Amino acid sequence: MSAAAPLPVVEVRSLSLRMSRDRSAQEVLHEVGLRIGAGEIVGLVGESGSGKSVTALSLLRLLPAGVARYGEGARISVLGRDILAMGEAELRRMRGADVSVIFQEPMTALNPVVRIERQLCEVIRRHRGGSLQAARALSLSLLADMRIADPERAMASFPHELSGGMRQRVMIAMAFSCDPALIIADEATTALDVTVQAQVLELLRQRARAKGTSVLLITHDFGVVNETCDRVYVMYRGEVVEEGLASDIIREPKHPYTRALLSALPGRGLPRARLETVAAAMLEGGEPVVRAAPLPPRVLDDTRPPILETRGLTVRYPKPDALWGRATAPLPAVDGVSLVVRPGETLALVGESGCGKSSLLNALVGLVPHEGDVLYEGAPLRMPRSGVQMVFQDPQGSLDPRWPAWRIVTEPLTVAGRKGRAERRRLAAALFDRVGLSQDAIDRRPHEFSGGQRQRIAVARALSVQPRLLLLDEPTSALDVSVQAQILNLLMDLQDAAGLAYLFVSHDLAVVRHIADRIAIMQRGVIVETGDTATVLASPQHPYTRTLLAAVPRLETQDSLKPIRG
Amino acid sequence: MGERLLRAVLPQLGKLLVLLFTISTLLFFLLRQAGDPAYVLAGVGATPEQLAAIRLQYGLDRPLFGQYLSYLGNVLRFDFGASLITGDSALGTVMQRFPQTLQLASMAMFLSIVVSIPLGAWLGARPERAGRRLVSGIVFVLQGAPGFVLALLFIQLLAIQLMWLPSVGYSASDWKTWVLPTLSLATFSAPSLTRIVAANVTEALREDYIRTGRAYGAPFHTLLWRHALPNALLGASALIGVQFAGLLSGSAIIESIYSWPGMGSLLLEAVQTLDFPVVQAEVFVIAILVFGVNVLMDFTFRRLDPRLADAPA
Amino acid sequence: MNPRPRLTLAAVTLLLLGVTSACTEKPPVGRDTPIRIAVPVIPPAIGNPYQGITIPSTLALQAVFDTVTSMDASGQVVPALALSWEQESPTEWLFRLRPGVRFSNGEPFTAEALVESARHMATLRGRGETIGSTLAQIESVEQVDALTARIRLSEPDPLLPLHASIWRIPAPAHWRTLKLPAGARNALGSGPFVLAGREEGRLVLEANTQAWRRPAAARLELLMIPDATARVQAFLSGAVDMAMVVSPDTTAAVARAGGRVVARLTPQVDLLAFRTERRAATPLKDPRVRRAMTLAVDRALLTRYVLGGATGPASQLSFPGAFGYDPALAPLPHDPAAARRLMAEAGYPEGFALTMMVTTGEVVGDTLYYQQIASDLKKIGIDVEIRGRPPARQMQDIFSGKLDVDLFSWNTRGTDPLNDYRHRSCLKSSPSRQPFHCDPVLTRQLHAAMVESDLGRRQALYAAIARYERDHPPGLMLWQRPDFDVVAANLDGYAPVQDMLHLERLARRLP
Amino acid sequence: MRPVAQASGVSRLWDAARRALSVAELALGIALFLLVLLLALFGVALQTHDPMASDLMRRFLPFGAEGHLLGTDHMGRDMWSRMLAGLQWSMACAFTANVINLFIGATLGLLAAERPGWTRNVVRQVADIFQAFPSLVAAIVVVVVIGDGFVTLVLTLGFLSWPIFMRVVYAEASSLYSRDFVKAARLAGVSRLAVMFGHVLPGLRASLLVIFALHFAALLIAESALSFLGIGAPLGVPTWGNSLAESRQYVLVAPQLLLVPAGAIIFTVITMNVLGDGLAAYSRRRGRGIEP
Repeated sequence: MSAAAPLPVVEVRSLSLRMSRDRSAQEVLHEVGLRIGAGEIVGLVGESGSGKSVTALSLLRLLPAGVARYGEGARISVLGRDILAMGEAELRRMRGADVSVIFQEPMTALNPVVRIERQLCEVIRRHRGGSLQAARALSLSLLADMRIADPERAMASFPHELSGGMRQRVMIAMAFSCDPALIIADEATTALDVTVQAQVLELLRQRARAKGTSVLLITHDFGVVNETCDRVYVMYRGEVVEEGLASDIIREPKHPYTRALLSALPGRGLPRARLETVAAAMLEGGEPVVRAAPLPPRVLDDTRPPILETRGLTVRYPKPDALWGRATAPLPAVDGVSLVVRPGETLALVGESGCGKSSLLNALVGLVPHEGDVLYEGAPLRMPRSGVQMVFQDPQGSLDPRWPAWRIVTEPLTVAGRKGRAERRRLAAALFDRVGLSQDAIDRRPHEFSGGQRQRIAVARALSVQPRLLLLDEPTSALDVSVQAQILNLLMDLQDAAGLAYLFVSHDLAVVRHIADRIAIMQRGVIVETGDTATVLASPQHPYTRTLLAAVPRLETQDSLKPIRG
Repeated sequence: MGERLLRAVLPQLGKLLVLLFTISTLLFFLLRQAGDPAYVLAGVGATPEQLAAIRLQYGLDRPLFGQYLSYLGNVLRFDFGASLITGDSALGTVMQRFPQTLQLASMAMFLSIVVSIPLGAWLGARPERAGRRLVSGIVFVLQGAPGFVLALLFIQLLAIQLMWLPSVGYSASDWKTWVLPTLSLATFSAPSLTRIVAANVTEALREDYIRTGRAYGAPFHTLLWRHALPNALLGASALIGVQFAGLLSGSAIIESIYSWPGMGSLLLEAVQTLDFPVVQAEVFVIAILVFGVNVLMDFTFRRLDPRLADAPA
Repeated sequence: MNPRPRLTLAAVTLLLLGVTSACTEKPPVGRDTPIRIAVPVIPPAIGNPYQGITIPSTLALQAVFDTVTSMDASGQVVPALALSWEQESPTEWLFRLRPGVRFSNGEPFTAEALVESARHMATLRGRGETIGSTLAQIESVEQVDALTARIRLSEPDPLLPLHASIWRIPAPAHWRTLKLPAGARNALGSGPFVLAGREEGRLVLEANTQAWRRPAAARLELLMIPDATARVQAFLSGAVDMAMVVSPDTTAAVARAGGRVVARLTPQVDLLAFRTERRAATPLKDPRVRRAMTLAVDRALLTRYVLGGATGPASQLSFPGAFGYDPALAPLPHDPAAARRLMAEAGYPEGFALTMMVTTGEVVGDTLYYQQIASDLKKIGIDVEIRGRPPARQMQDIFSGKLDVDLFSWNTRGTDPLNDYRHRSCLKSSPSRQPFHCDPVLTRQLHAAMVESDLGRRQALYAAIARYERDHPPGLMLWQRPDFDVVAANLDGYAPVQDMLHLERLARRLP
Repeated sequence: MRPVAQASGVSRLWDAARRALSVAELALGIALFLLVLLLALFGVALQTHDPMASDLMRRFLPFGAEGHLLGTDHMGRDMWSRMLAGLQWSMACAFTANVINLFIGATLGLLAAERPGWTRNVVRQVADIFQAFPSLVAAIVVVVVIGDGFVTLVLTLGFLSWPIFMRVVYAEASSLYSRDFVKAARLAGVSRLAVMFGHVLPGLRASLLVIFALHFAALLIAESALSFLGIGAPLGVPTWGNSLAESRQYVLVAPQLLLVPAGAIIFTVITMNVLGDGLAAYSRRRGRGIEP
């Protein structure tokens, strides 16, 4: 090997992989090629099921042995060694020492019943040997490097006693503990709040740059790629469809899939413009490509009486007391929130996890007790009420898996009175038509639909009783980008057609920016800032809003979110 | 520490009190429904005068509710009266049998645990391998075979055909008399415990932290014994309390098969001879024992499982 | 593969091997080796001579205590603690006692012991105990001199010497110090053995060398093994030298192990009693039906095949050796045709349904003959549903009138059949004691017999009752119950007399 | 609007059956269970002798002797016929008791899941108590006090061991009640009862079937154990527990007598266990299909 052409850390050639489940084998990777140079941060982008995690796990042969079968010509070389030809013991020496992994969910990736100290020291002593004291000292310094405030306490803790961000820092410390040549970060920040994600990514990048460690960053988020990676590979259905410098690809995507994926991202173009759905078409045969047409001006009348209004809404959860029953928690989950939603408009409620937005929503619909008033069309709101319907985050959980779709979408109709089966099926077909699903599908059960289709069914159900207000609880967070685009398009179309009002709860500023007329930022149970979406995002007043905006990974320098940061 | 113990014990204690009250009330009326203890005391040749005398002596002539109240009062003082058959203190009679049952149940529990955990871990680690499938099949069949049927087959084979072990009887000093009863009683719990440990281990080996361990080069036995097994056992721990109750059930029948002088055979005798005070005392002791074991288990596993340590009971 | 589970498996295997190899050795037999007897039950109140009637539950009592009188093999009364007796008046008897007898604690045996015993039997507690209620006719005992006692009765009892054969006498001074009932564990008597030790399920008896019935063995050990098969197994494995009450079917297996199964006729007759007082309409009120049922059951077959031919169908509710037994009386034959005729005559050509209540587990194999009887009765159209019930419960239900069945298991026990009549007939009924069979003719006859104090005339009256009862059966008379004991070939002195086993004669023959 | 095609009920049932049989464990379980069920329902036709008819001259015949497939017992009764008769009794007893268990357990479990708070706490405490107390011990006391017989036995077993159903129903129903589709239905105004019967109960079907099968095995054991102790089935009823207890007295004479009822119990219990495990495996696979 010569100094001029340093050996790549990872070299993957024509990697094909079949995985078997329940006696049927399926090709999950097809002729994948991948190369990571020393010190390079490489992104691997794709939607769920694209094969990016499988590719990464193959680098250490971490896939279950009986299940995965590699193709004939496949070659995986890490640090010049042939992974596919290695013995188990040799592989073990490599894992964690030369290559280490950071997984998505730090809660489950750490053993819940073992203290952090033992988990860290175990890894260190396995690969570096040495005394327990030495391992402890190294662990402490690693944790300190990860900017954990009290490393001693963190060491003595069990995983559940740490916050999500702290746990991921522990994972990063563990990943760096044996000075590996490569770190695989498998959706390492996806489960974290946007502000925490920014900190953790920053830590990872700085440390990798300082140590000259290569990083393979697996993500579905182009923003993350843009801010962190040197080069990027785009995967689609088990194949690498495009690769190149991150900035090039984001600026000028060549492959139609990449292009579609990028243009399906909300928050890039004009608010409320139709999002491109080529990727959707490729994935599940949704609507054909429609180029963005100039939008009709949106007319909203601020003087109309609000359809929904809350005054001083407060939610307190009783806290179970160890010995003597129940007491009330000192801090309310929702603290005196006053909101107004007017007919036909979209109010977005934005905040990070635990800020109280779910509690607020539950209080609105009467699922948790609350103080203060909730008024619907000027009168106290009492659910159930056909004018107000709700769409949930996870279409998986919100549809009864045992019911055929026609029964699901017409369920709210049965409340008013008995309707014949034929009548209900006819109505179901009409609703399917309205949300862009094939009428032939009304007999299928939820599991026979894709995620996006399921969310359409959920919307159809909400529409069945002709509501005036939809409460949307993170309706697109569980969906892939391309599917999200479809649902956002659908929601906007419905709003335009029927004048629906939306209360749109989300943590995603890009989505909110795209769809919302007005925005309310929530932090620790309180609305800290509210106003017209464009105005708030352009010139945020509250420091928290600014932090939030700054933390969002940006796609391009001319992004409208950019000035806030400067 | 003290508060933790209190936290574990207090709710259970309340439950126990409710249980004891309910049981004593139910038993009192149920047993009175079953018969008049005076006849038991008097025996076959009793004259009416004799019966009257006995009723007077034992306070059986008073109104039922009055008897119930004084019975409750006595129960509060742990006084269950004298056995109708032997005249000994009922509680004393039960406590005399208590050590043998505790010995049998503990030995069986111990044997179950000692066999089930390693066997379960071994089976659960690679359930798909042929040898382990065979062993799993045997465990499955054993689980289906009722303990008392196995006990009879053990006696037939090991005691009668092979004459290796004594078939019945109990001697505190002769451990040979312990073998078959312990083995038989262990069959009540060991197969299901093994299967649960195996299933939990298989499950635990699919967890993310095992993948983490593999990704950091941990060898399989470390993953199995140090990471998967502790988590698997925490899942199986809840079962151990239930198993103990099951063992006490089982000991009633096993003790009667092996003439083991424990609480189980005492209960059968006492019930059949309508020895009410003994039945009442015994049911009380069993209730307290079961709850004691449950509290102990609860407390132990609360300490072992960090996620539960701070949670309210 | 990790070595640890393999190690565990190996350890378990080794343990099992160790267990089995350790179990094969047997201790050598010497003169002091106790004679070990497997018994179904060791009653807790082992020291209370006033509890329990039949062996094997009284085995320990028979070892520790002496009775006032005793019986020989033919059922004749012979001296024991009392050497002779005479009837002074219908309600007064004079007993002359054996001199030189001492209790095992050194107390001399005098008339005082009888006085104390009678005093105890007259107490509230004593009346509730089995002996106290059987000897209820004894009102008091007066000490005439050290070795002469006068017994006063509340009603005439010409058979008092016979009845006194179950009267066991504890050491009076020691008895007074005991606090009953718990103290009953420590009573002591003048018998051939003393209680030496006890643990759960095991009782050790040591020879009382001062006893007038000098024991041949140095030690006896009673092992409680409730299950009959287990008792035989204990014998087969060499754990015991004798096993009381086993199944006769085990004869061959026992013989192979060098033992014998001996039939011992007990002083009781098994009876499936008719509850004729249950309701007005019961077909059992008709003596023809009752006779038909007796004719329908093939008792000879049962005794031959199930009871090893040790006994035969009973002709009366009494047995050879009992007072008033009529050897001339023949049992009703097995004659299903005659039974069917009688049924038709009585108006039940199609039969009827009955409920039978039995207590099981008291006698080995009892479930078999109850089922066989039900099956025989079915052949003449009588559908019998068998239900089980614990003995204590059954007794109580019978007497309180709560028993809702037509026939139930019962045995008539003792050497004087009148004692049994008292319990079941309306001879002496009371609100707390419901008769279950109340035949006016029988009642008249019983009454006449009860007040007759002349032995010969009384015996004739008993025989007349037996004849009447054969043709107007109060139940399905089955047979005098045999029990079967396993005795090792090298054991001498096993010679039971009715309910008495002379334990002092048991001896091991050494090679 | 054009007519919408719909799948017929029969073909759906057929599909379900085909899917069920594709799980090997379940196929085996169903096959064994059908065998046992057929033997229980139509075993009378296979009886070669009257199971109650005794013949004291032909006691303890070995297997196959004189036309007695499994020999004769201590009363000369045909063991094969008695085994079939016992199957009927055991199945009837376990089934009835299980239905009572299911009914009580499911009702209380649903109640507890539907009404968190006071009702739930009381129900769970009661279930705790019932489950913690050794059920056989309780059954012994109750059966002896009330008296033996089919009805007593069934009621005792039925009322003592429902907590297992309650726990499963409670756990699963609670999780169903927390699911968004129940929330959605409630928010749409669907009544509590309609939610219970429309969403929750159908969701419990699979688990209830599994528990029903597994608990059936437990009840078979309990029934035979009580009969074995002499406090279950009345004397003379040819249940396996009774047969075992009677055979035990003759184990030195005819050890094969023990094998027939023992084998029958073990086989039936294992059948129900295989069926239960198969159902569980099937519903796990179905669950994966529905919720990937």
